[in-house]
Amino acid sequence: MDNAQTQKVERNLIGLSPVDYKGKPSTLCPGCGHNTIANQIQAALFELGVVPEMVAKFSGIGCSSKSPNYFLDRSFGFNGVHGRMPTLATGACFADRRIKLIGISGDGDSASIGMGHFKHVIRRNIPMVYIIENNGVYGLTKGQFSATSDLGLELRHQGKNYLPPLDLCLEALISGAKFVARAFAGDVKQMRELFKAAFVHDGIAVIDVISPCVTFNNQDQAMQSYTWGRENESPIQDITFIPKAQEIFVEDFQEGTYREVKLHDGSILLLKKIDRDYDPTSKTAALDLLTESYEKRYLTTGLFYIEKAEQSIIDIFDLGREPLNRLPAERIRPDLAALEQINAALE
Amino acid sequence: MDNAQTQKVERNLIGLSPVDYKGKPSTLCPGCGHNTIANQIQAALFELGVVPEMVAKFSGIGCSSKSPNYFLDRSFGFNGVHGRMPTLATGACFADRRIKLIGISGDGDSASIGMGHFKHVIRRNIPMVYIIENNGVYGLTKGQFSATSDLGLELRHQGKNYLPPLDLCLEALISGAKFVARAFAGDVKQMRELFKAAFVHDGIAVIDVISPCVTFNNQDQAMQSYTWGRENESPIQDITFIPKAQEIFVEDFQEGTYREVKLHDGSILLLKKIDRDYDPTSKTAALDLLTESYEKRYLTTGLFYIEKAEQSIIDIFDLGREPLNRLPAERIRPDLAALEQINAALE
Amino acid sequence: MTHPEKDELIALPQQVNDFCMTVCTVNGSGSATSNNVLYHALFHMGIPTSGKNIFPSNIKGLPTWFVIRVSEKGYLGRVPYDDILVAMNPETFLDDLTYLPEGGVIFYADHIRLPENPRPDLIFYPMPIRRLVKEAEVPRNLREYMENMAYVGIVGEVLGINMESLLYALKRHFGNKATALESNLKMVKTGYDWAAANIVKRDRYSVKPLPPMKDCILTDGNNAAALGSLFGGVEFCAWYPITPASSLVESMIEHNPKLRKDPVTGKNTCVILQVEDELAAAGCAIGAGWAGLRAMTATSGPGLSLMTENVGLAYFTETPIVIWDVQRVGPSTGLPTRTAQGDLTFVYFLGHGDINHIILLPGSVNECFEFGWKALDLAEHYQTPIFVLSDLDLGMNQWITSKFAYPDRPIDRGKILWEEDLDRFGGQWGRYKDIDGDGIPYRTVMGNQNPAAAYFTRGTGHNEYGNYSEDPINWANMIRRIKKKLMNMCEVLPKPILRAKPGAKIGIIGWGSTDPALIEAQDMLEQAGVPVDYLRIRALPSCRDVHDFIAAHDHTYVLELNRDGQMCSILKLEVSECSEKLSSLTDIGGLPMTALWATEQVLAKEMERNG
Amino acid sequence: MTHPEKDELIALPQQVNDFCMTVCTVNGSGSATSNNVLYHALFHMGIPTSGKNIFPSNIKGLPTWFVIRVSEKGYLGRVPYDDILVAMNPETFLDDLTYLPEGGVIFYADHIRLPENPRPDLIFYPMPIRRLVKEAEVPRNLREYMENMAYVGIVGEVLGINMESLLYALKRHFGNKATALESNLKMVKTGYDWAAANIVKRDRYSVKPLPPMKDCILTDGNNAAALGSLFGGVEFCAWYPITPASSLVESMIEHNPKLRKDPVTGKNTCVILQVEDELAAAGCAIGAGWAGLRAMTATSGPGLSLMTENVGLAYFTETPIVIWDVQRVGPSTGLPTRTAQGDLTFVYFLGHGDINHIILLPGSVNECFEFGWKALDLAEHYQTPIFVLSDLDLGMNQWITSKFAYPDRPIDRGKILWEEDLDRFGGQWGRYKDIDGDGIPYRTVMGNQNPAAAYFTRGTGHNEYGNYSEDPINWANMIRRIKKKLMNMCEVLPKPILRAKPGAKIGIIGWGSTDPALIEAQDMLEQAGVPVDYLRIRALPSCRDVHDFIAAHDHTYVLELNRDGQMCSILKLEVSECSEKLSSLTDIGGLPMTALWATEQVLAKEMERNG
Ligand SMILES: Cc1ncc(C[n+]2csc(CCOP(=O)(O)OP(=O)(O)O)c2C)c(N)n1
Ligand SMILES: Cc1ncc(C[n+]2csc(CCOP(=O)(O)OP(=O)(O)O)c2C)c(N)n1
Ligand code: SF4
Ligand code: SF4
Ligand SMILES: [Mg+2]
Ligand SMILES: [Mg+2]
Repeated sequence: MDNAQTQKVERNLIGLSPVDYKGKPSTLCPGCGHNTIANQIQAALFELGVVPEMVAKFSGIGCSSKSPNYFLDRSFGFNGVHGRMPTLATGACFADRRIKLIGISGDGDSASIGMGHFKHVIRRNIPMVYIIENNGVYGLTKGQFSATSDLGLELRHQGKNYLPPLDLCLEALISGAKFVARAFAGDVKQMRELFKAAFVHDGIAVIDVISPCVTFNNQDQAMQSYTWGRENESPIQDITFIPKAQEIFVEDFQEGTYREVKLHDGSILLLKKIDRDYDPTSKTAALDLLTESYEKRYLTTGLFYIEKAEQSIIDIFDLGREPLNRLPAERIRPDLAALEQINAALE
Repeated sequence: MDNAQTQKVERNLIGLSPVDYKGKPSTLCPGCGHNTIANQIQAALFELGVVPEMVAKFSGIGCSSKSPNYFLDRSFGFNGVHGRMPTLATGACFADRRIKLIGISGDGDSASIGMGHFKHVIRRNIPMVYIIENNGVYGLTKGQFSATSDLGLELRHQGKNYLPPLDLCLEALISGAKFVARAFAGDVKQMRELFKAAFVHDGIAVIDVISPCVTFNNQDQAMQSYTWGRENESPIQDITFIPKAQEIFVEDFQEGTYREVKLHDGSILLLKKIDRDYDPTSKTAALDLLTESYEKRYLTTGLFYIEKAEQSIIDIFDLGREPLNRLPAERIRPDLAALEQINAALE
Repeated sequence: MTHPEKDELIALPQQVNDFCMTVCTVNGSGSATSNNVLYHALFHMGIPTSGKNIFPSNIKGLPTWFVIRVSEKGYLGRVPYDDILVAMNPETFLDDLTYLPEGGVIFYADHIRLPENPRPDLIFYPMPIRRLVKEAEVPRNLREYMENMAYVGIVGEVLGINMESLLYALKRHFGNKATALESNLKMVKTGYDWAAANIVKRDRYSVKPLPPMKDCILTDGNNAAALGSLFGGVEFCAWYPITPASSLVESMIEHNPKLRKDPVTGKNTCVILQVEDELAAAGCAIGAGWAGLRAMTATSGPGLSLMTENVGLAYFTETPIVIWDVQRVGPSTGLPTRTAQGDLTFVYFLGHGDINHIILLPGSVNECFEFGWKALDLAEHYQTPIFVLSDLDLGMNQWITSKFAYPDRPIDRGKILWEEDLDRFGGQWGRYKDIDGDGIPYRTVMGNQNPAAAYFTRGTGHNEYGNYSEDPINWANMIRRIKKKLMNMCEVLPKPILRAKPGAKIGIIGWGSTDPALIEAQDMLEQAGVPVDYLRIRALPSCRDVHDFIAAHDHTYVLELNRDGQMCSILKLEVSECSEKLSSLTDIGGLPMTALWATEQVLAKEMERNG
Repeated sequence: MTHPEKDELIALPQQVNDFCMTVCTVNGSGSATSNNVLYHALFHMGIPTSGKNIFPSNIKGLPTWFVIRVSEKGYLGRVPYDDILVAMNPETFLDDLTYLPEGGVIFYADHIRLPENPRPDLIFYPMPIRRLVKEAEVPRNLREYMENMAYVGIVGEVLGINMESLLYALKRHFGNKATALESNLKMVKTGYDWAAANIVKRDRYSVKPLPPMKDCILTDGNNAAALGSLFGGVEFCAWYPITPASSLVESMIEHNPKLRKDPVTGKNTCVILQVEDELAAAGCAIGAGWAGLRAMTATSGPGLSLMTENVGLAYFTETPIVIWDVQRVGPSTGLPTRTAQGDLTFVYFLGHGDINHIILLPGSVNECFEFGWKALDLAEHYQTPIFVLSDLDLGMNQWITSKFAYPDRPIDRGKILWEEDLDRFGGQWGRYKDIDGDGIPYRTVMGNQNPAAAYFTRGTGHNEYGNYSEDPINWANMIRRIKKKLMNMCEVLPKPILRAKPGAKIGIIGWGSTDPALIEAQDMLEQAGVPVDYLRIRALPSCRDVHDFIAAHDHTYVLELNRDGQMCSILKLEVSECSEKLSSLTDIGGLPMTALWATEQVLAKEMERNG
């Protein structure tokens, strides 16, 4: 299968070129997985034809959290403090509901200091794409263990890790995430398709991207290294994102080998079975798969779970369609009569 | 079945009477589930014949977190700040490895502000009994929603809860807890047996106790009310704790209806099947059961999961058997020769 | 039990509309309603009254006191004694008695055992509470509650509170819940009638109606702050429950649906979100403030401590947020249900690195309303966190205050640029450029579609365009500009209020909820021959007026409810050339200040100072 | 490219053992090793030297500077210019050139393009780095790294650094890694030989060996603090990584296995635990300190902000913990890899409610060691959090310091009671009773089996027995006693160090890592005819000596690396009667202080003051 969006084109649907999606030059280490992710976010948004001004970026602290600076220079960005990215996004999401939020975090940022917020932003189903650039290490502080570091991993200055890793996809699933996926920086096509799907998903979409830290945690045996990933990756599907306008045309379509998932905006995610048939709308299936891959130590990737939420938090608060941050003063200050009523009631 | 420990006796194995396990008079509301829990902790420890001085109590802030004051007056206790109880216990556990730690927390304390620590104390497998007195509400601050409040719950001053609850047993399981159970304050026998098992378990034992707040969240339809609990409780086993010294004598023993779980110190947990056979050593079984009961909205209780850990964190740090906090000065200050070596290396 | 002879006592002068009464109950028993009814009835009679609830950090079953002060002169601070006791709690009875002066009065539920030898200088009125309730055939589950309504009737009758005013107060409380109103009214009447028939008044305390208090309302500071914020156009509030700040946000939740529907679309215009902790509350407010919503949070000491890192982020990224700190007694969890002014130095220096903050200090319920909307304006105008320090006494107790005044100026959104505004700047705009020379840069917010609008906000070093910079000179310029921006503010903030006395050479300075005590103390001092001028500071950093006040007086005492004399310390910094003219007087026990304490302290110090 | 004529320059005097050299590279290129080799070689030659790494908050590829100052007189502060540049980074080359004075020297990798018209007053030495590396047949993946070793040889030769000292330094670095030593040595030699053969020395800078520095060692403050803590018997350290504090704990991790095996059992006696965040780090340390372990944590500004609530808990429960704050530039994330003294007022007032803290202020690497163990003693003795404020400059840079001295007193565990001790108290013991009148209560810890030992610790109001109390008088007594306990400490804390000059009427005060700059400034001021006495404060609250110093001088300048003059503010509070004698001089750009800046500032202010 080979469809138009994956080909290099000069201009997208809305007439923008890939440069319009670029950020500042990266200052991360050459080869860092985080750079690949930044590139694929650009590619995905370019291919989707999203207006950069309609996106806002949020991050915490870490090499990973720097990366929003390296894509979408035309989007607003807020690089906050360590672990609190979800809270910034939560507050901002009510300001202009048309804006799509992307949060970038690291494994230290989300699985350690930010664990509580990670859980609760999911529980609130804040409409955003939540990407964890998971390298199993603290990059920016020069190579300490994170909560996703492999058991038994050895790092300079730190010794040996004696604690089992947390699986952030499981964590997301348990807390109610309705879009849970994992990608691997060594597999860009899948990553990009997942990003596109996440982007049109209506609610929080959590993507745990294994993103090797070439400087501190890329030994061949390390679970988050390129080598280990390449050798142990086991994608559950071959994923193709089909924008809503487009006809589905699948060359080697065979009965039973594909699943179609209809996304919120009408686009379709075409999931081609790889080893076994996998139903991404079953939470139990996802739990079982992830528990198994955790215990047997292989790297499952793909879309683990997807479900449509009944209502977004913005609906729950019953906000108008106009951006709240643009309402003129007279629509946010009650009138004198209202105050007089209040006063009267307190007399 | 009816065995000795559940009968009221005046003196236990070590010659203490129930009063020796008492705390200060409770200042919680009469009928509060937390009082029941405090009573059952006393009962369990009395029956186990634990020396009160060999226990230490930890808690955060909340009505629940006050309860350690209401049992075991002869044990050290530390009532810290909101949500950080696990950290106090973590630091303290290295001081005297002979002491058994009990942590008491609330749903606000553990599922909201303390979520990160809850996850990480489990991941570190700190040897302690971690009891959540879960009433689905903030009691001490007078009735706000917690992260375990039922979807759709209505509370005075707060309106309606529009967020799905978190399941703390699932959360514990996913993060690597090797003893996960749920009890209900309306079912004291089961609670007590679980407490005993948790107490002899070698590593963290998480028990989520549904403990109604009679003042703010005990309407009949509320998931954490006595009425709802009584109507919807579905224990998976009938549990009997058999201390290590004791012969197992089961009157109505029938092939296939019992499971025996051998605990760390040689005691045995006898699990009588109720509806279906349930294997508490299978993580997948636990995940499936909890996911199902969450989705179908009934209250499963019992021992969901138990597994022996390979080593405790104290073994990992290779501490001696003598309490670290009693080592005399000369064993914790390196000698002059050591300093001279250091100086020489830096010359 | 023997009562002292009637005529022994009659010698003391009558006290009309001037006494303090404390109702001693246990919490969770429903006494709050009864006490409020008594209190509102007095207010309805036009008598200046204050009501303070002194309650435990617990839900049910522990001692609680409700203190009503009645003062025709309008002195509404706490007094350290009780003229009248309404004793419903046997546990504290003996101790409660010790607060009564000679001639004091005790209404007590007659199931409470009196001491063996009761003080002969006191007047005891037994109340057959349980019998009255039984006779009234109250359902069993309401009995404890109704016992409280019974004393309302009895005490009301003996003191001379109009039945009409009691009815008014009951109506105000029960609104349109007709059956509740009826049964409560019945119980009050039963007590009233019983007292009229059975109690021979032997004491000297009573009330008389006064002309209605014009333009006054009765409410608590947290409700006022909530309303002030809603009228200030707050669009986002994230919070985490904590005493004594919870009721501020809960009042917002209550009023929000009515007050804040968009008149055009009928949709909501204010989001109130309970989040997982205070780190999140601050973080969410910052996210919202950054994205162009008028954003706030409310908390108390422990929560504030948790917001520290985020406050630094807001300060340095120049993101507007308002933080209400309704103070309670610290350090640590401290006394969660007691009042203090103990967070001032902490807030002043809150955050690692070089930092400085604006702090508003409301001293009345009315100011809670006013500073509610003003804080939002200031935050957006100056693009910085604005702190408002209230306290438990001000926030949770009922106060008489003048009617809320409608904001006298339009909402100030500060230097926000929208699409068309940016064009005006012709590409010259930089997020942190000081274009106007006032230190305040222009900002754009998320959603602005102008391709020049977006910038990358960060808590790390950044240059005028928001780009990352480790350049030393840039750093110094950036944080010096921020300081300048905020120092420029002093004169714009609410000015201190001066209450002068002729011939005063001595000054006293106070802030916040101690105002009534200090007003009274000032009068007491004058009577004691030590006239003092009283300045109430309403914002920090302090303005020129404060400096001038201190400079103009021989000596100035700073009185406050904390251990360390926190305002005094700050003044020693800000007005350091007058350091030696400042003395600190502090009281820290969790209760509101009393005029007596303040007076005695100043007099003692003056004696010392004058040799 | 034209070089200026040789004899034009020869006019400037020779500068032997007195210059500043900056090596400009990119980070992650391995230049740290080369720079340390150069630096250690100089140390080995007996020449007083300081080495400062000025690096970006990033892992690889951004500009980094390593500044080596050589000063026979022992002035080791930063200087604001470079006599010698070793230019390896084309990106910053032009800018770097601007820091050179007349006669300055540039060693540059010859693939860097010189400016069109290079300044004629500079001396340029091209270095054929890439060619040398290629000829040395270095494996491709090591080339970038080896380029750095090449300049070590070249620069070493031209400056007159002994090959023997270079060898020593290489050995010190590579220890017993023989192949690494060999290949690096080879590269250094290649450079050395090439320089000897090809460079005609035209500049005036050189080094000459001096007698070995007796009893001196070379290390960084974080390593010293780690060792000091381990020799102080620390038993528990919880931490969360953060620059510039990480290497403190990482040094502990390195030394712990060797130093802290129980001599009796061979088991570990110190637990170092990386936890999920700083809230946990503080919480764990408190749990451990409470349970009777000597406990600590180390962090920097953002982490400290997150510890705020827990610090209040430790303060009020009187739990001993030590908190190292290795300061970096704030507010907020600020400049994570730059130095500052900006957390002082924050720490002083850290925590809501009334609170006061003890702060130790090491000013040298040696003091980092000393305060490492002393802080643990103080914490346990006074049962309170002890803060030690170091900074990035002190903590992460290499300094020459005197050898670490073995603690001169036994470990002080404070008033801990074990089973048998309690019996002595005959039931009179209460956790918070002030038995000795010094404000310090006795404590028991978890595990004590005496039935009277246990108590319930809480951050809420408690009485002398640890029981819950909301009593106002109890509260006031409790927190006043805590304050008394800590105020008693002032005179026990490390005393300030006075460096006097004859005839000085002016004082200067400094603290922490600015010591070398201020020592030099003091000498410069003397030469400029303004002798000043210099007092370095080593702890807060300040003791009588500080008061006396300020009182004894006409005027005192407080010089520090922050915006707000934080030490000066605190002195204005603590020595408020002398407020007007204090002036604040501040520098805040993230770089260490220079003597030149300090001197100019004081001179300017003195001019102002005198007319
Ligand atoms: C409160 C706080 N604590 C610690 C730090 C130091 N810090 C910076 S980045 C980081 C960890 C980053 O790890 P991760 O999130 O996995 O990102 P990575 O660099 O690996 O991409 C830490 C601990 C900080 N900036 N703030
Ligand atoms: C930092 C902080 N935030 C808020 C509070 C106020 N507070 C006290 S108890 C509590 C919630 C308690 O709820 P939960 O843990 O469920 O205990 P419960 O009272 O229901 O047993 C809160 C928010 C606090 N003490 N500290
Ligand atoms: S240190 Fe690791 S995570 Fe950071 S930029 Fe380099 S490779 Fe990436
Ligand atoms: S308020 Fe609720 S949780 Fe608290 S003591 Fe009362 S019943 Fe228990
Ligand atoms: Mg990482
Ligand atoms: Mg609860």
